[in-house]
Amino acid sequence: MLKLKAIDINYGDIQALWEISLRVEEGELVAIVGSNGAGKSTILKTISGLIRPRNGSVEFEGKRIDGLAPDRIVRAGISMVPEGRELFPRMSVRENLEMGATYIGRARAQAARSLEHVHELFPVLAQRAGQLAGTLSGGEQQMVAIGRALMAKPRILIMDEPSLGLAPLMVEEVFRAARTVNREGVTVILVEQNVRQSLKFAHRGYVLENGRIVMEGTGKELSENRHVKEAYLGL
Amino acid sequence: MRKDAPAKMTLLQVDRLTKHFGGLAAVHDVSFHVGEREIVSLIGPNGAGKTTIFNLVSGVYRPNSGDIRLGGESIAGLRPFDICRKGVGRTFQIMQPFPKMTVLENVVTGALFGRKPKVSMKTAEGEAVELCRLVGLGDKLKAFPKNLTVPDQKRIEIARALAVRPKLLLLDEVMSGLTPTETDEAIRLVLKLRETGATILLIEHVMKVVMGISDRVVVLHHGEKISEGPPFLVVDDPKVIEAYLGKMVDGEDEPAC
Amino acid sequence: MGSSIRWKTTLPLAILCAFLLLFPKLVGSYFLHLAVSGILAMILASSWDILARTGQVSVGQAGLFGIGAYSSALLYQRYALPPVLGMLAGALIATFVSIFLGYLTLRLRGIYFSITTIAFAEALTVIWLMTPDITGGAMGVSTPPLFGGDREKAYYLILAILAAVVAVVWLIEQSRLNFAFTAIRENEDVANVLGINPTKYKVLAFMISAFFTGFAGGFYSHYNTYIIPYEVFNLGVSIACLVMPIFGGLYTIAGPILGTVLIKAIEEYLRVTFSYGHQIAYGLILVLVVLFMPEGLLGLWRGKILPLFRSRPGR
Amino acid sequence: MDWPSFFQSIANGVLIAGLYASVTLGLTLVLGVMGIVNFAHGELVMLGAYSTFWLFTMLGIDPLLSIAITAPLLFLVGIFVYRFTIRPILKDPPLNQLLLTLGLSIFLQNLAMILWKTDSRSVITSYSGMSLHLGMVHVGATRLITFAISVALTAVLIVFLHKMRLGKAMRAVSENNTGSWLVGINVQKTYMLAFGVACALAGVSGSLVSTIMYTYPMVGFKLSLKAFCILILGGLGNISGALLGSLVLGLTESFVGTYVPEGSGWAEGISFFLIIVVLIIKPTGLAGTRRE
Amino acid sequence: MRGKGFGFVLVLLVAGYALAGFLPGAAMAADETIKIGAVLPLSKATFSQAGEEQRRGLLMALAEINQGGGVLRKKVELLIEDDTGEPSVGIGAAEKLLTRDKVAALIGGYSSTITFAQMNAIQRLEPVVAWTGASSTKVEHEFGPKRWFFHYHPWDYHRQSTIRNFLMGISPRPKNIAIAYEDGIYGTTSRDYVVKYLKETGFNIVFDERFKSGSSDFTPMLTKIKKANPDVFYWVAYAGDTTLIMKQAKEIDFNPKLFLSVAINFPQYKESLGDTGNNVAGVDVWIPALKNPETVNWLKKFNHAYPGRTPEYWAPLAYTNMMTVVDAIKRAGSTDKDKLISALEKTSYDSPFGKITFKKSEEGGIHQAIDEQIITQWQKGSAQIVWPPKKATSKLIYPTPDWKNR
Repeated sequence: MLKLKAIDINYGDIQALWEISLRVEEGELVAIVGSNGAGKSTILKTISGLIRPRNGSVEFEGKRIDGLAPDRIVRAGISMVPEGRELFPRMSVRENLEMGATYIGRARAQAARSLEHVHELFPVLAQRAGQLAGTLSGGEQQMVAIGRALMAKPRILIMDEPSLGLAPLMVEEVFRAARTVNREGVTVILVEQNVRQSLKFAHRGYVLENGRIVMEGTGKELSENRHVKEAYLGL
Repeated sequence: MRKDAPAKMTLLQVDRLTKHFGGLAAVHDVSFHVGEREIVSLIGPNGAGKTTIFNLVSGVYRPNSGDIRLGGESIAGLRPFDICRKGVGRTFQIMQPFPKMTVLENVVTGALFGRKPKVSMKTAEGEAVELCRLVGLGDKLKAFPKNLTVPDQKRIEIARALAVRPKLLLLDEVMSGLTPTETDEAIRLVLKLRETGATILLIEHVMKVVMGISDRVVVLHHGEKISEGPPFLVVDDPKVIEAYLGKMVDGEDEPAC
Repeated sequence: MGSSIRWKTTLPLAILCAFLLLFPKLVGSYFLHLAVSGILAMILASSWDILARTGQVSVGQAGLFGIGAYSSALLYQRYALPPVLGMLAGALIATFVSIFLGYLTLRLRGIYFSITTIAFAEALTVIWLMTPDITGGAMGVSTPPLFGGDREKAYYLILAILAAVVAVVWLIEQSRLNFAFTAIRENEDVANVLGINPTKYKVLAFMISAFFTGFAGGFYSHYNTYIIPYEVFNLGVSIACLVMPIFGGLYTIAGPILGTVLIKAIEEYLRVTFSYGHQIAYGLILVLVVLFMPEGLLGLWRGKILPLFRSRPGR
Repeated sequence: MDWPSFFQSIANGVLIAGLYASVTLGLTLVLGVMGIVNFAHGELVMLGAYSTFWLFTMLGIDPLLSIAITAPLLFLVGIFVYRFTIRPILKDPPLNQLLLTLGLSIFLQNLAMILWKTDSRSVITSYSGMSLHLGMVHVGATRLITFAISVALTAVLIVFLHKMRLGKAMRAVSENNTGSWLVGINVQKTYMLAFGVACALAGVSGSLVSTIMYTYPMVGFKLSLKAFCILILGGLGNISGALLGSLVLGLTESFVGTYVPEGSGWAEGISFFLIIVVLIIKPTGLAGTRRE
Repeated sequence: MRGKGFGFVLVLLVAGYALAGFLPGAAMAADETIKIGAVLPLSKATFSQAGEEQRRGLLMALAEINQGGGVLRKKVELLIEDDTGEPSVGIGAAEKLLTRDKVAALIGGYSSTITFAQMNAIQRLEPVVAWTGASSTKVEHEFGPKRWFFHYHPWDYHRQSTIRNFLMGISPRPKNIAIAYEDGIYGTTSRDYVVKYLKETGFNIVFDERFKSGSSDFTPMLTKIKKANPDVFYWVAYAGDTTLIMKQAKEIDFNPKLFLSVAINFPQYKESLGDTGNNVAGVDVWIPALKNPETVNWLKKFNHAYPGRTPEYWAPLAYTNMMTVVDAIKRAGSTDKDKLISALEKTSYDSPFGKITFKKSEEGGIHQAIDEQIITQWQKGSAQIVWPPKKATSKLIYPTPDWKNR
């Protein structure tokens, strides 16, 4: 469904990604793990169009999407829950969610139903509907970010470190949501530092080190791999 | 490893430090100390408050409560340039060399202003050249930062921080984004610095580094200190494992949906 | 910051100095007058540039210029203070005002600093017009011609001031101040952590800039013999102060001077050929420089033109 | 207490605030959405005023009706200006933006001087000079219309920003650039349209300027200096703050003009004093936060 | 961080000044013509309208002179320089004309500040200066007594004494006067004299304040004046301010017995104000409605040269300026400085302003051409002269009817 072929990314003169190739099949939940600065977020930003690759291509359902502006990619069906959430702090929760559907033609028609669905997924957002997004707690903001992405009716949902800085209970909630969404048929790509949890949920995973993919396998294989443990705990 | 080294004079003492942004506590009630010529690592997941502590120690932020003492003297709430002159040098997580200055000029800037008594231009330049050699930039004195690689830019940061002749050196993720060879070089550099008498507090994500060079490790999570001690003890602390790897869910059951 | 002076720099410099010193003997009073007003503008441009080195873009230099002009003229009128001493007094008073203004605007960064400086100059105009008993008001202040109208003396005086400005800029470039100014301009927070007290250096730059701007103002009032608030506090003065260095090349010795020479030439040409709205050139230059040559003429010279004459690669 | 002149002063202040608000609206929009203080905004107002004047003089189109032509015209001018001057410097440091827009301002001022000389031009319509007598207060018809239009514009702009898809996109862009891209907003296009809308607003205030004041090449610059003051009073980039700030400035000017000895001379300088005082007390402007 | 641009600067410095100096004037022919130099403000906002009008007058005179064969069997060449409204540019322009172009006489002029600076700078040359503009007495005090300085425009106090004499002649005589003036040099000087004159003659000043030219709103000031309830409201302002003041006076229903201003016969007055502008009186130097034969004759020539244009007084003033200078050259038989000055002193020329001779003026001037001004009033859309009685074309409407009753 989604294919990255030999992607190279440069920041100025510095190369951040080296020949990244990966694929995501329909209905999968794929995790990308790796240490800080390994280049995980960069991959996601490349997929969503926020960064343009220097070499290589991104194909979505057989069509090249690298080089498109991010808004076009969202319309094509790839939504992203960015690191740091990137909400609209002075808009209400409801407005933030609605914004997710406003600019996507096919999602706009179903906005009301999508909103209900998001409220089912995160009941707390229904209670907070009128509150300004900037005043929410971190966990609630993360829910809004996920909800906003879902409002666009994506085929692929990309989540960049959704558990970052959240309290344990919230982390669980976020993962549960990712799982639910995936079961409902949305393909999910997940980048996490919370290695154990994400690999446990993932169908497949990739391990990234210093801008290169060093390992690929099912979630179970990876979570039991010795090298992974070493990389993250220095054991 | 110096786990059994005798207790040394305390250089930096952080006492019940708290910093709020808006309603959020970025750092909450954190205390720790760094002894002279010690290497202490500050670790923890993203957003744990490590860089905030650096900003508090170097005076970029003022603490809401708590105290910071350097060699027994309180420096909490002083302005950054005063703290610098009292002997705290630092690097930045996102490298910030002065873009319109050459490598040498970047380093000279630190030597010129960062200490008391002031040194002459000539002395400053001489020392800066030395420092550039020390960090491995000896042949790139006239280059501009934008034309350098990441490791070299980090070297500028380190040399510039060293140029203020710090008693305490704060290194913020100087190893991240380096290749293994570069990381090894960087580790050698930090150890060399310690030999010259520096005390180092570092923020690091590359565990290999943390384990390899730290005398002690302070672990932060959600702005609070959750563990402290020699590296090999800290990694076995269940709280640390949970913070890093996520909560262990009992058994292999799937979590309730 | 190489400090060795090579003959390549020294020789043209020596020719230039000789040329400037002999200039009054070579030309008539009309050219001498053009030279005097040109040099005056160079002083304003260079002293604006000194302030800009700390990252503060002033659009209110006219305020300091006017204070210098008025202090000097009023001191002459009330206490018969000799003009040259008056200029010095004007410079000192402008410096004093700049300390005050510098501390007040310290927390303002970027564009808000600029807007405040505009407001400062405009507010001064209003104050001046509304307090005629102290300031002479709209009627302005007049003084007898400088040195009894001896233009050569006036020329050498203004040339000496320019030399002083250039010397000060040169000294700044050779000293630790250059590092402090540049560091503050490029990243104030990092500079602060490296032990640089931004307040101190920003105010210092403001003071140096104000001193020479005020001196130029004092010279202007005695040279032109008559000043009114609408003229010396005019926004046009402030804009001229900044267009010239930006055109020539910021943060250099030669840039502001070069910019002034060219703009004055363009202006004089447009004045004779194109009488209405010749200041359109200022606007165009600003827009084009920002869009296409952010380092000004000197940048263009170093980056594009000089390499054409160098066969050897590198350097 | 001399009540008639007291109430007249209030009316005077409120009415002129209408003009100020109309000039400030576009400036606020550009600052809010793009984070740029557009020094050339006043010159766009001036172009609007000249366009109104010429439409009236040559084709006899009523100044208020000509808003329908002037606003779209200035919208196009705005798109043009954006495309060739603003877009290349969107990511530049704020000082480059200052210098560029200041350059544009000087350029347009002098262009107007070359094209139309410095004569002050004014239009007379059937209703100019007409005034309503409300109790003790006389209210000029054109000034009342101007005020009404400004309040209506503010209201329309607020509704536009909160209810319309494009308006919401502008708010979204102003709050979070990346977030906007990720919900499918073309940020570049939104910037362009926001700048265009701001210029159209400048066109409207230009029409108002030409009716209740008069038109000359410097008219926009003088008004834009006041608009900066209002911007700072009302919170930078805050639409309803712009209206509030205008009222504060208008009323202060009016009361100083009427009640302070030599007040007419001080009144025009009040905006400058306010800028200095407010920025020094609170560098982020009175009612709000500054965007970085 | 440092540049090596000295060589570059050197080249450009020399080239720049060479260019600036040699472009204009370098190609001038030698002694084939008689040169006259004029300095006018052509590119400063508030000044240029008068500057342009002067240029029209000068060019008209030039064409007439050269069509008539020039003077002393040579063509007259007129060199016009723009002072851009800046004193230092004005000094440069005057110096250039005198020292490089070697003109026989310096004419034109407008702003008092620039004139003051120019005269100070060039007085060592003792040129022949026949100056139209600069009405500030500061100029008269300093340069009026000079042998080489001839002045055409009435001084400030001429305008204000005209006002006084006019007001004294109205019956019933008004008592309370409100005065508002723009805060520049123009408004301020006018105000100082008028206040002095009116107080001397027993008028009661009920309001006396300055305002900033270009203000966006005059209603606060007018509200205050309305409260003071004057018989006559007199203001000194530029065209734009006057337009706004009248519109807003009507809006707030301010009804003095007379609106009186200065120089209200600018070209856009009628189209800017329409009916609102009726009944406003103003002091002026000259208007086209004057009925003397010279004016009628001159207007014909002006309409021929600039069809469809209504001249302001600067045009005939500059025309007179040029004609009298050429006339003096003709009578002197040479451009020799002393002969020319003596000839100018004996000038007697029939101009649109009446007979021009150079007389002493009150504050030290020895060569003053025009001292008496006229009072005009807009009546039913056209400007009429209402004072002095011997030039009057219509009777003053006083008191002015209320806005409601018009």
